Amino acid sequence: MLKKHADKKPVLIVGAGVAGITAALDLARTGRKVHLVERGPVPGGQVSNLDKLYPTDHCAFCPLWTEIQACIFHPLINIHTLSYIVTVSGDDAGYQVIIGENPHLINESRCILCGRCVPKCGVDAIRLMGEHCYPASYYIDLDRCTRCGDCVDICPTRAIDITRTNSTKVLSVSDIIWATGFQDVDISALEEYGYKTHPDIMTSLEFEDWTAEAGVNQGRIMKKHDKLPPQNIAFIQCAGARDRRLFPYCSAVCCMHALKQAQWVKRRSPDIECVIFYTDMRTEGRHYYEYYQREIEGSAIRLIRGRPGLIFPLPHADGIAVKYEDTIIQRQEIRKFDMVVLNGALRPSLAGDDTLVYKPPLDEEGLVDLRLGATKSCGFCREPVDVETSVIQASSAALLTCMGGPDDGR
Amino acid sequence: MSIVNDARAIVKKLLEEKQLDGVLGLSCKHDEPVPFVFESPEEVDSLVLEPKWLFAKLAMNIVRTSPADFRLGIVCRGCDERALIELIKRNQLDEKRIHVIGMACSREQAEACLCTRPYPAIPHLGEKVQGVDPREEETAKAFLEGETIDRMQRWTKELARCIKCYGCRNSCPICVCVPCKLEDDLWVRRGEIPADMVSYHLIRAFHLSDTCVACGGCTDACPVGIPLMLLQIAMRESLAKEYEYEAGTDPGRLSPVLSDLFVEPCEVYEEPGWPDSFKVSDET
Amino acid sequence: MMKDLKQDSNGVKSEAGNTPRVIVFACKWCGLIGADAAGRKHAQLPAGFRVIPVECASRIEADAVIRAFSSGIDGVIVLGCHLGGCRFNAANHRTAKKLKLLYPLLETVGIDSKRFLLSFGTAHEHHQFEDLINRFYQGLQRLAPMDAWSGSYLSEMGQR
Amino acid sequence: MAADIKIGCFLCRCYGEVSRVIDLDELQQEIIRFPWVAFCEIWDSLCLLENIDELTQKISESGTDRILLAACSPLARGDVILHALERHGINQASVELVDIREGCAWIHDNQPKEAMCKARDLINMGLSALKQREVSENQIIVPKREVLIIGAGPAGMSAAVSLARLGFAVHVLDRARNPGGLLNLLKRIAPEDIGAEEDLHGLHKAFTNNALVYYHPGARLISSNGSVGDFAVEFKTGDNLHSVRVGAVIIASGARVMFAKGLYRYTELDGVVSGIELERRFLSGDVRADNVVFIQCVGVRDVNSPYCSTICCPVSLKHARQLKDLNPQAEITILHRDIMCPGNILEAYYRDTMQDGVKFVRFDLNNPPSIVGDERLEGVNVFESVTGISRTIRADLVVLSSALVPHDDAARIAEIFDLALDPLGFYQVRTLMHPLETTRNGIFVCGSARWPVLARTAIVQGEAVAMKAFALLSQDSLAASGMSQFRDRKIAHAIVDRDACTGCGNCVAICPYVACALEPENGAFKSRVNIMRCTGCGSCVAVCPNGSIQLPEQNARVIGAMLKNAFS
Repeated sequence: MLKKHADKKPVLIVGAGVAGITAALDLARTGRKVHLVERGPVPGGQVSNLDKLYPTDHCAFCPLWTEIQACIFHPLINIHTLSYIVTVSGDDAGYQVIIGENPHLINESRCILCGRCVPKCGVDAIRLMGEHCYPASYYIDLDRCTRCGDCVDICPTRAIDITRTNSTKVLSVSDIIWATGFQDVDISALEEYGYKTHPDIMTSLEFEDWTAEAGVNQGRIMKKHDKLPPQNIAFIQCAGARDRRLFPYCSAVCCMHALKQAQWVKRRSPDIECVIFYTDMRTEGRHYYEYYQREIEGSAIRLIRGRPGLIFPLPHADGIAVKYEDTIIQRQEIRKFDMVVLNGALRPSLAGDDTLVYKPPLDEEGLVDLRLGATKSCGFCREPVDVETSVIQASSAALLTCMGGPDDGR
Repeated sequence: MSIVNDARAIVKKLLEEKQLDGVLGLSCKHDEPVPFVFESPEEVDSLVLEPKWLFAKLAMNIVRTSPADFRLGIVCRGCDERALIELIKRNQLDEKRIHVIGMACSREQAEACLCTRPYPAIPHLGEKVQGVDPREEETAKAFLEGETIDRMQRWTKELARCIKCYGCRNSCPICVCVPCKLEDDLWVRRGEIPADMVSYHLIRAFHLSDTCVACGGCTDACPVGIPLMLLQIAMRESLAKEYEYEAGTDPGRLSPVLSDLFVEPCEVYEEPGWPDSFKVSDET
Repeated sequence: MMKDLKQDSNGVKSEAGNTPRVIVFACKWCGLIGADAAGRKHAQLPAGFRVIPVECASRIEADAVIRAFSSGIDGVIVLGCHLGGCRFNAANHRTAKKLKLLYPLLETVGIDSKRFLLSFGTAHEHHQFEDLINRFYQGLQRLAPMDAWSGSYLSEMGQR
Repeated sequence: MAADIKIGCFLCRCYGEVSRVIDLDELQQEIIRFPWVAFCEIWDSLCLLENIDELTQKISESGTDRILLAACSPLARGDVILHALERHGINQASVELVDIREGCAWIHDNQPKEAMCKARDLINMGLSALKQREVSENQIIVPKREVLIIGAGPAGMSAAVSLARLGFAVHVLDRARNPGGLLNLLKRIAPEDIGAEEDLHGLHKAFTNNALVYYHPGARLISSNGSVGDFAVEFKTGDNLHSVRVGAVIIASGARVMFAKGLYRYTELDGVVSGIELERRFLSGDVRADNVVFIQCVGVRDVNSPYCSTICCPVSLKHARQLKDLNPQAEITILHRDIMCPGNILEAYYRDTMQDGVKFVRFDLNNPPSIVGDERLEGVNVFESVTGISRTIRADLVVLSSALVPHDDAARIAEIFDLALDPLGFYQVRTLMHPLETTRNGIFVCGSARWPVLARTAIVQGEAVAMKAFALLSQDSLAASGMSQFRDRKIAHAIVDRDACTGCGNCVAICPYVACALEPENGAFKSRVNIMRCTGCGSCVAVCPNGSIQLPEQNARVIGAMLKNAFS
């Protein structure tokens, strides 16, 4: 006979990215109650910030938003956005979790997107939750908002309430699944990459935003400092990753990510030269090598093996110099690039983020430590993985939750 | 007249050896050729081959109404054979119960029909002659060449003469649907001559886009002489160009527009990458 | 009552001049979302188009497109998802191939192929949708209104 | 039928967002005159919480059977209204949402006349669509609480154990005689570097001891039919035929090791062995080698088979370490094109192996290494793409890393279950959010049958598919209306008018879900739709020559009526 799950305690899932959403839906469909805690204003995580996806090359948001919608409308899932974990107490029998919730000054269930509040705000703290996000609603950036109250009366549905303050909830859950994913890293600590010394040296996620079809430039490729189309772009792989000083691990997604970005650059403006400096082209996933081959042959993307030794801006904003050794002709080369995309360093959100009040046990690489039996984790916070794998891990984590953890020595 | 004798000999043989229970062909008893099912060798002497006559639909009905073990032979031309194959592909006719006695058309006939393939797969009768390219023929040029606006005027002029007799549909060897969309007020407004001729003719033409065998039946049947078969030519050409597909030539191959691009790739998307943003047709 | 409705709208149209009349068949999962995003951005578009949402672009039969033309619509657009990104096991591949066959037919009878646009794009790019509509309208402006077809047609009848 | 239908209309001012462009009162006056309109109201908003209750109350009182909402687009607030109404028991099929905000007011707000005209037309279209709309009848089945798993490798075993522990009876078909799959050939597994049997011990025990796991060794699949929730599958073990009814099918049939015949003089020189052969030697314990050269990417990542088999790099690392353990003085070189060790664990594995003194030499696809030696192996000649020099490495053992290729069974199984294979021969799956679900509902694929994976990943994937199957089958009932692959409710499923159907088979050919099938009916053929398979895309509608197949909610008359009213 089947085990019944409705009577069990709810499950807490931390992080509403692809992994969190999948785990939540899987559990809810078995009749389990789920609390989905998300730090951002809206579910979706990093994938909803991406423009396009490899290896399918279609937009990242389409497949995602129906899942988010399913989460939102599912009676057993309640989503706590702008929330964070304060404390966790208890043991395998069950946890007492206190979560803090930053206020949504605009009640998104009442916001009709009329946008009348936006011009009222002197410090432009009010904006849409994202270029493309679901549910669509305006929200007030708490860091900027001065609580002046000019926007309150203009709102026709009385959705704005600036008197709201932080609140805490106590959840009693049977299990916790960590799906907090990754975040971008400031690698200016590694001087040779010259990050932050020039506006056109950016990380791959910044580049993704900058060139997104739905983003500020509507998919046009241009330099940040003078808004002109670049002659050439350098993609530096493993910048900060596979590097003992920062992250010893390989981020697993950057090779394909760089290929994707390079080929979209090529597709939008074919005369821009794209060079990828790589150590190993790790295109090992499902159909990744075919993608790699197609893009390399299809659109003349140049691959150079080797990690540049030095990247520095040239005087009077005259581009960026990249110093590298061309191993084929065994000579130190210096080449001028208009844009440099640093690809690689991705940090598990839990690590090194001091704003977090509570963290699960982490190992020295900042990943959730699986050796503590009770903790279940999936996605990038468990090990660096791509979207497909983190979704798979999410389902398996959900399963372990249903079974009450593995008991057969695994 | 040697072809006719050959034909009679072949049919006689088939009937005598009881390989077939009947052979469908033209019989000219009282100097008026009519379709006839020859069941005994004696009758065969009245078999004639001219004029061109489309037997496909008739054969279908005969096979349907006859007992299950009745095997029918058909003395027919290339177009008719292709029509039979299309009917078989669309489950209207049982392959095993028919036998085609193929006959290649004469050059004159081919020119009269603007036929690109005036011969069956295996011509038992007559000599294979080269097909004609409709775009070379003066009569067709006026309808197919020239500026869009000219063609528009030309076709409006032609189609305006339509009296909506449904002859083109009824004579078409492929049109078997009952009920037919052309009789549905939703698609072709009733009683409105001529306003709805656009939808009448274009819907009819498009329904046959990937099954038309260019037999010219519609053209022959039209009482006011609209060259309806010319509507199909461009579509047949594009099918041939992109998928090397011609209706009725390969019983094993389904129409390529029913399969996805992995199975039957099509030329437009062979440009590097998928069409990655909305495109306006004149720029693609 | 339908009558004065009609008169009224005709009045409106006569004042508005002959803006081309366009039908947009939009797939709910991509084309429609693009339209929605354009709306959210308050993009200003020509008012002459009507969107008919469908489950998937593959549901559009060519007959519907032809029917639209025959009732005097000036242009028809069919919007589907990316050919990599259809939610229905690449059902839109079939649309692409099937409706592509319509171009030669329309060209043959002298309906300019600029009047019919088959297009596959991603959902959220509102500017792509604006771009599409505007360029399509530019294309149509250069052509005579579709009534010309049935118009000259009727005159033919007159002469007969 | 259109006559007796009563439609209730609600127009939304959206607090002026709509009404500042469109004169809703005038519209109301026009709409209310239609005989089929029961009432027409103008509200300030429809989507707010308090509105919903009022709305549902109003609807239930008025007794109208169709509702037209003229409001904003579905993505903005429309879906909220629709779902709220659904929760109050108002079927979405009887509600039409007309988008007059994003779709009209907001994109034409500088041309009010046209906007007005457009809004009127849009509402007319909505009304006419509602009049023509039909509702497709539903089918509800109780899913079978059993699961069929094909293959008993690590993936299949973990899936089986997990499902059994959740209370499902599991039938496991295996082409082999005993469970374990390819792991039975291994001495150690990467990257844990522990013995295979030791690692799988627990899994093995659980698998063999669980009473709910029915293991069928040496089974051969015969046929399958049915659809999600109720598959009838026949298979043979030996000569006796079994048939089971299961709710879901999990394919874990694995892959097979490539036989590198003719590459690098394999099978000519006995010094040249394949990775799997080396494993055999490890098991038998006769490995003696001082200079070993591994060659990666054998037979893969080239024009013929353009894919990366994923596992070969870690496996070769594992072999190198095993050899080092046996003989620390051994000179080991790995010739590779890229070392595929993503993530933290494998990267660490790679780093450690490098520190153990294993040398890594990078070669190029265009000039691959070549074996030196005539009748006995002497060495390997390699062009180092990094330094650009060509040299010969002494070797008394050359190991060609064994790639995994799709198993020969894959095509057969795919045919039996109407699944699609990708060009390489692996099973096609749906992308991004559903990477383990095949193109058909209720059939899942995991492990190396999907794509080559290491044991630990295979086990995780097994658990994941178990979860998917559990989530599917733990529901009390499955409704055809819920059988959409990406949301909880599909708009419709196709139905065939069997009198009109000519049996031409277009729908069968085009259906992306193998939902249509022809069946003989007094001499002719008629099409029938399996509505549990149908997802309502409507491809069949578009190709049906006489419209005898339709989506009731969006049938040809709906489209026609909308076209007719598009421009009043």
